[in-house]
Amino acid sequence: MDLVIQNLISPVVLAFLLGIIARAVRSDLEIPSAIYQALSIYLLFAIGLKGGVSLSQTPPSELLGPIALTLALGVITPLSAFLLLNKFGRLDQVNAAACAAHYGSVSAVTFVAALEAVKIAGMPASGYLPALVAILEIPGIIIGLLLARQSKPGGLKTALHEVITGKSIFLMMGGLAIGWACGAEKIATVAPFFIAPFKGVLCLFLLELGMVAASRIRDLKTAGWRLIVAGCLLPTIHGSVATIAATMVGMNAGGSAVFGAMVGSASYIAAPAAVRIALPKASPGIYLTLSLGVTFPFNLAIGIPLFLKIAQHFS
Amino acid sequence: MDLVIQNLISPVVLAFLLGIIARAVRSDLEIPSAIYQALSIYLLFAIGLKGGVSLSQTPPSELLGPIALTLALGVITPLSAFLLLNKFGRLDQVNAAACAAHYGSVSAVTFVAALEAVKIAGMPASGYLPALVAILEIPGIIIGLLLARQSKPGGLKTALHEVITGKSIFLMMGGLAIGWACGAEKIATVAPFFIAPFKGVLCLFLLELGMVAASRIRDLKTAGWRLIVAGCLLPTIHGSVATIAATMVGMNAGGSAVFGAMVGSASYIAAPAAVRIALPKASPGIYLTLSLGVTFPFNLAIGIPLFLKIAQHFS
Amino acid sequence: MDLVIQNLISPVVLAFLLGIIARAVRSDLEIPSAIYQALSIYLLFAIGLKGGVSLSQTPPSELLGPIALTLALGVITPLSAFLLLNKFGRLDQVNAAACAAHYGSVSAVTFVAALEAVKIAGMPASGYLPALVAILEIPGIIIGLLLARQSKPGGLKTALHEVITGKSIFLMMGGLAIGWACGAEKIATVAPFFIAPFKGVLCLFLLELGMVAASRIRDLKTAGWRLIVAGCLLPTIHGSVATIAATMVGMNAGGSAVFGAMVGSASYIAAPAAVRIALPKASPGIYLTLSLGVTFPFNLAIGIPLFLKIAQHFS
Amino acid sequence: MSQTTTMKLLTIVTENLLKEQIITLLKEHHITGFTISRVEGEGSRGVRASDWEGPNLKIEAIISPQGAEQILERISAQFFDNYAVIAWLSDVAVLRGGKFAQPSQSKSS
Amino acid sequence: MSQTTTMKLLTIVTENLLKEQIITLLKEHHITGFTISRVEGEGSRGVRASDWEGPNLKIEAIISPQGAEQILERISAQFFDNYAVIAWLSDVAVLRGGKFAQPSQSKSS
Amino acid sequence: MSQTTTMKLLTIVTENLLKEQIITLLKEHHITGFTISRVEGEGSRGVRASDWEGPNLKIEAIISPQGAEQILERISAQFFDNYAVIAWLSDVAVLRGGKFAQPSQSKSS
Ligand SMILES: Nc1ncnc2c1ncn2[C@@H]1O[C@H](COP(=O)(O)O)[C@@H](O)[C@H]1O
Ligand SMILES: Nc1ncnc2c1ncn2[C@@H]1O[C@H](COP(=O)(O)O)[C@@H](O)[C@H]1O
Ligand SMILES: Nc1ncnc2c1ncn2[C@@H]1O[C@H](COP(=O)(O)O)[C@@H](O)[C@H]1O
Ligand code: NA
Ligand code: NA
Ligand code: NA
Repeated sequence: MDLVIQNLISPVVLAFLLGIIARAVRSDLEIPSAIYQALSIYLLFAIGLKGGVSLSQTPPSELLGPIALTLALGVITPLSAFLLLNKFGRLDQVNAAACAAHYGSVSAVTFVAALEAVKIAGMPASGYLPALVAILEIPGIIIGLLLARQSKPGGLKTALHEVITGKSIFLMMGGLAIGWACGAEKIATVAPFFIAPFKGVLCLFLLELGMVAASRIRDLKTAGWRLIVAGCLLPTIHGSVATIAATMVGMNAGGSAVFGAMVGSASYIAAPAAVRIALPKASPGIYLTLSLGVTFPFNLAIGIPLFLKIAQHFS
Repeated sequence: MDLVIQNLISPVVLAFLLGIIARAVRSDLEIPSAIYQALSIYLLFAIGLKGGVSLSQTPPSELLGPIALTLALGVITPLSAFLLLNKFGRLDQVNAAACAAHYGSVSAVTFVAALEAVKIAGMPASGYLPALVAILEIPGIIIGLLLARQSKPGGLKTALHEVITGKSIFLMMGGLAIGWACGAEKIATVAPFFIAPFKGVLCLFLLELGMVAASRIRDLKTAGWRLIVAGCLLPTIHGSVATIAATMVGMNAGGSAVFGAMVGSASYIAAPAAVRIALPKASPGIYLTLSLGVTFPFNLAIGIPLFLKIAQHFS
Repeated sequence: MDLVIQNLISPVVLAFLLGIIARAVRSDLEIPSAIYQALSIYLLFAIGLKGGVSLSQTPPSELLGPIALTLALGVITPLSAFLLLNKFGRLDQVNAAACAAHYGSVSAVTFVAALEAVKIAGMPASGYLPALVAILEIPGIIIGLLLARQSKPGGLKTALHEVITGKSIFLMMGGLAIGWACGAEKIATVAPFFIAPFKGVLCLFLLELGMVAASRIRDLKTAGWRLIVAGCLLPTIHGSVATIAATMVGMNAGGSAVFGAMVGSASYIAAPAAVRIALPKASPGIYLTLSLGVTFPFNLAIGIPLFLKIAQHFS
Repeated sequence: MSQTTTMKLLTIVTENLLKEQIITLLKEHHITGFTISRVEGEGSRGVRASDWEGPNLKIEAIISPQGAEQILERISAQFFDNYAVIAWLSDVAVLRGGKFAQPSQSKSS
Repeated sequence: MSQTTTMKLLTIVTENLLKEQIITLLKEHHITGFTISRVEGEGSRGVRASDWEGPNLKIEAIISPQGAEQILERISAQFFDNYAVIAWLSDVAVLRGGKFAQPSQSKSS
Repeated sequence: MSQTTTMKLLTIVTENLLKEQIITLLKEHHITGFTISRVEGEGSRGVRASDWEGPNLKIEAIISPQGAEQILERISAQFFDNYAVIAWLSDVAVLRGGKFAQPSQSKSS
């Protein structure tokens, strides 16, 4: 419990809360769209850079286990999400598939928040995790779209192109490649911009995300209790399984918890764009509300400390 | 005199001057609106954060005197401003009231410039002052609106809501709360973004403010000499009185000077929005010209060093 | 060769490459226009600030030689560019003159990349070079416009006003003046914003520049091989001559190489605006493709290491 | 097959401050949607509140011809005297005019 | 001397996602150019993909009256059902109407 | 009570560079105001100066029908050949048409 509170009282989480409050009291605060995009570009590229540097310092052999596990979970989690949302959540096939694509993919911000939390808890994660984020983004979305079995002719191909060249993956992979090619020493020259202020920028980003999530949270009424429960169950199940599995392939405690948060999270950046293209009939009112309005705050508040506890226990 | 020049030759003041020159030579320089808003959001939130951290380190008992003084001056200064502008400045009731709301409130940038000046002069201010800024913002505006005695039905209430949920106060209060809740150690993680680059961001902001002020300064002709004189007298009187009073409630010399600058300043962020809503008949051409075109540069150049001298004398 | 590769594998150059790739794979990545302008404002102002501080530390006598050389090359390079492009490149008079204005002027980004490269090579340049950038910007453009001999009545005067009050020169000169007036100590207060993150910001800027250049590179087909060859010859000739001359007026090796890159570069910020105003009949499809699509990447990859080698040899 | 209907395009240019109030007014007239652009402007009345309030807004809404002039008049009555607001109507042709005639008839999300 | 021609102004408001597809469609109809503004909006269908996708776009193109309704119908058929898109036509007067009638007739660069 | 007047809406899309010149031209014709949006565009002439110059501008002004075509012609004569500029006119209905007919009649600030 103390861990939960420790995790919650942080600039990043409170900024998210402040964003929610801004909407609740009908403040006229708004982050201009150009700024929101700039913050996203910065964050994704910086995550990539940092990951690339770590990757350049990691022996490839150490990566085999984690990568295999990531791919496996990238295939399994959209399937389980589809089943749960379709059977228990009572979503029709298209909408369940759309959500499955989100749960199979990753929320970069949850990932970063988890990185923070393990650092504060004194159990830093291994540096190659951002590479896994990029790997996990893609299969989840593909499986999700396949599950819909009725995407437009050529829809899957367009959607795949959209995912891979889409700015989210493109920036993260680009940053990863540059960080890897340049190595720690050369990246040090851009560190005062991309590394040091990172958490502060994340703070502003979460302020805006809080405002966006607030309107999603307002939509919860129409979502129905079954979906809300599903939106809490999925990260709990996916995240716990992933955390345990991660300790088994030899990740350290911190890394396993972050890996759990990653797998347990639902994308709200890369997946929505791809789903919108390939499954236009799926309702953003459902998949965005679930991923951003339920699962994201759930992970911030409960998921991350839970995965940390599990990781500590199994390591 | 030397103090004045020392105060003027600073990146922040010169950036303001550069902005004025940009307009004077008709340069095509412009800061995109989205960037201007981002800079403002950053500055207000960062001021709050810093204040919140200091607040968390200040024993409440030490705050009683300053808070009481702030509230008292928040009521008195709009009244004196109203009288001076109405009698001497020959403004009609509505416009005098609109200006009174501005002089009762605070210019956050003047506040920050004063903080800088006292630091350079080797007399750092106590850290809780940003909390006083937030407190001072509100009564001044309310009194100002009441003075107009003809705001639209419901105008005062709407305006109050506008002030409190308005983005300026909301961001500063939000930052304050987060800074206070997190404390120094956790805020340190976002310091490379919110604390270290603060003065540089302020520099860019003042570049833009200089350009805005330039068009205001051009309007001075139509304002008439009486208003210009009033725009210099008000900060001098308010600021001197406040500085002396602050030394009496036990603030240190630096803090007293900054407090003087705060009280002597006129808002051009929170107040204009509230006044525009509640007193649409008041002319922005008057209240913005006075606060941004006269009183702000006056304080930068003369007010702040004057209050410093006074504070040194009375401490 | 190793130097070339060392120079190319840097965050800044790779970011430029990433921008080109983004367009090649048709990624939907885009930097909002407001952000691009903010980045430019930041970079130009920061270059000026840094230069101003160095200027305040340089004895005037040391500047005479470099300034004279800069002015001389500012007159010579547009003439040689005009001749080469008109005779060899087969451009008509107006277009050759428009390009000449670009080659007479400076690319600020090439300049900064060269500064980086010499620093990494362990041969830091003297600090007053940004002042020379500002000096070099202007004569080149004037000569270029005169060469067209058919600018609209008043066109030259308007264009001159445009160049001098144009935001590029204005920001750089403004920064220079502020840096010079404030000196190292006061500028240190804004260094965490304007100095430390500089290279990181440059990285983002080059990401965008890469995307812009990509569309230029696509236009190369229509440009014809003669122009492409000219776009490589001009920086080689101008840059080599300038590097050698710089060693002769007593600049150190690093400074000479940077000076060579400066003179060898072609403007794509200040010059295009001036040319567009004064020579509307000249085709941006030619002068932008040459300066941004050919000469800029050429200098990044080949020019800068070449000038470094030459500088080392002649110093 | 071409079955366009003539509707009215209502365009309002206003200072940012009035955004909520004008949208509320429009919704009272059961419009089905609107589109907002951020614009700058100069008019007879000179300056607005402050830059921090953001630039002007241009609000465009396709509305049915019946209520059109009435909305225009309400905006005029309510805002023209005290605020920087102007508004105009023009004719446009749309397909499936029904979509714009009644409120919220096709919620699909 | 006044020789204005009547043309059609086609206005499309769409979510950002469809930008390329709609521009491709327009180019298939040989339009000579278009102008895009970034806008926000509210409609009958509620939310769009996500903020990260950017705001809505308003695409305006001056086109010749002949093909106008046909383009409108294609847009309607292709996008109206599944995406947040609306479109309308209005009459405008231009000088040198020829410029807009055929594709790429005056490349000057 | 509905007393709308028909006015002309002049729309000009231009590269950023010409902003001052076009506003000056408009003011010579005693327009009472204008609204500017930042837009992007593609036309027959291809590229513009540079991104640093900023995107295109769309300038809209409600003007009286009398002078309308004349302004259009001046813009055409002065800019069409060398710059990326297009312009068009359309009919709009406003309330209190008088406001737009004469220059600066109601300075209230
Ligand atoms: N004649 C006009 N044509 C187009 N827009 C106008 C016109 N007059 C005013 N505007 C716009 O309406 C806003 C308010 O105008 P005003 O109330 O006259 O100051 C201005 O900032 C412009 O954006
Ligand atoms: N009646 C309307 N007038 C103007 N714009 C509209 C209208 N209805 C919808 N829009 C715009 O079209 C977009 C998609 O609308 P919809 O498909 O109805 O959700 C909205 O986001 C608005 O920008
Ligand atoms: N047919 C058109 N419809 C709408 N806007 C256009 C059209 N043609 C050109 N434009 C706009 O006008 C600008 C200049 O066009 P141009 O001079 O033809 O290159 C373009 O960048 C577009 O923003
Ligand atoms: Na997941
Ligand atoms: Na005050
Ligand atoms: Na040059």
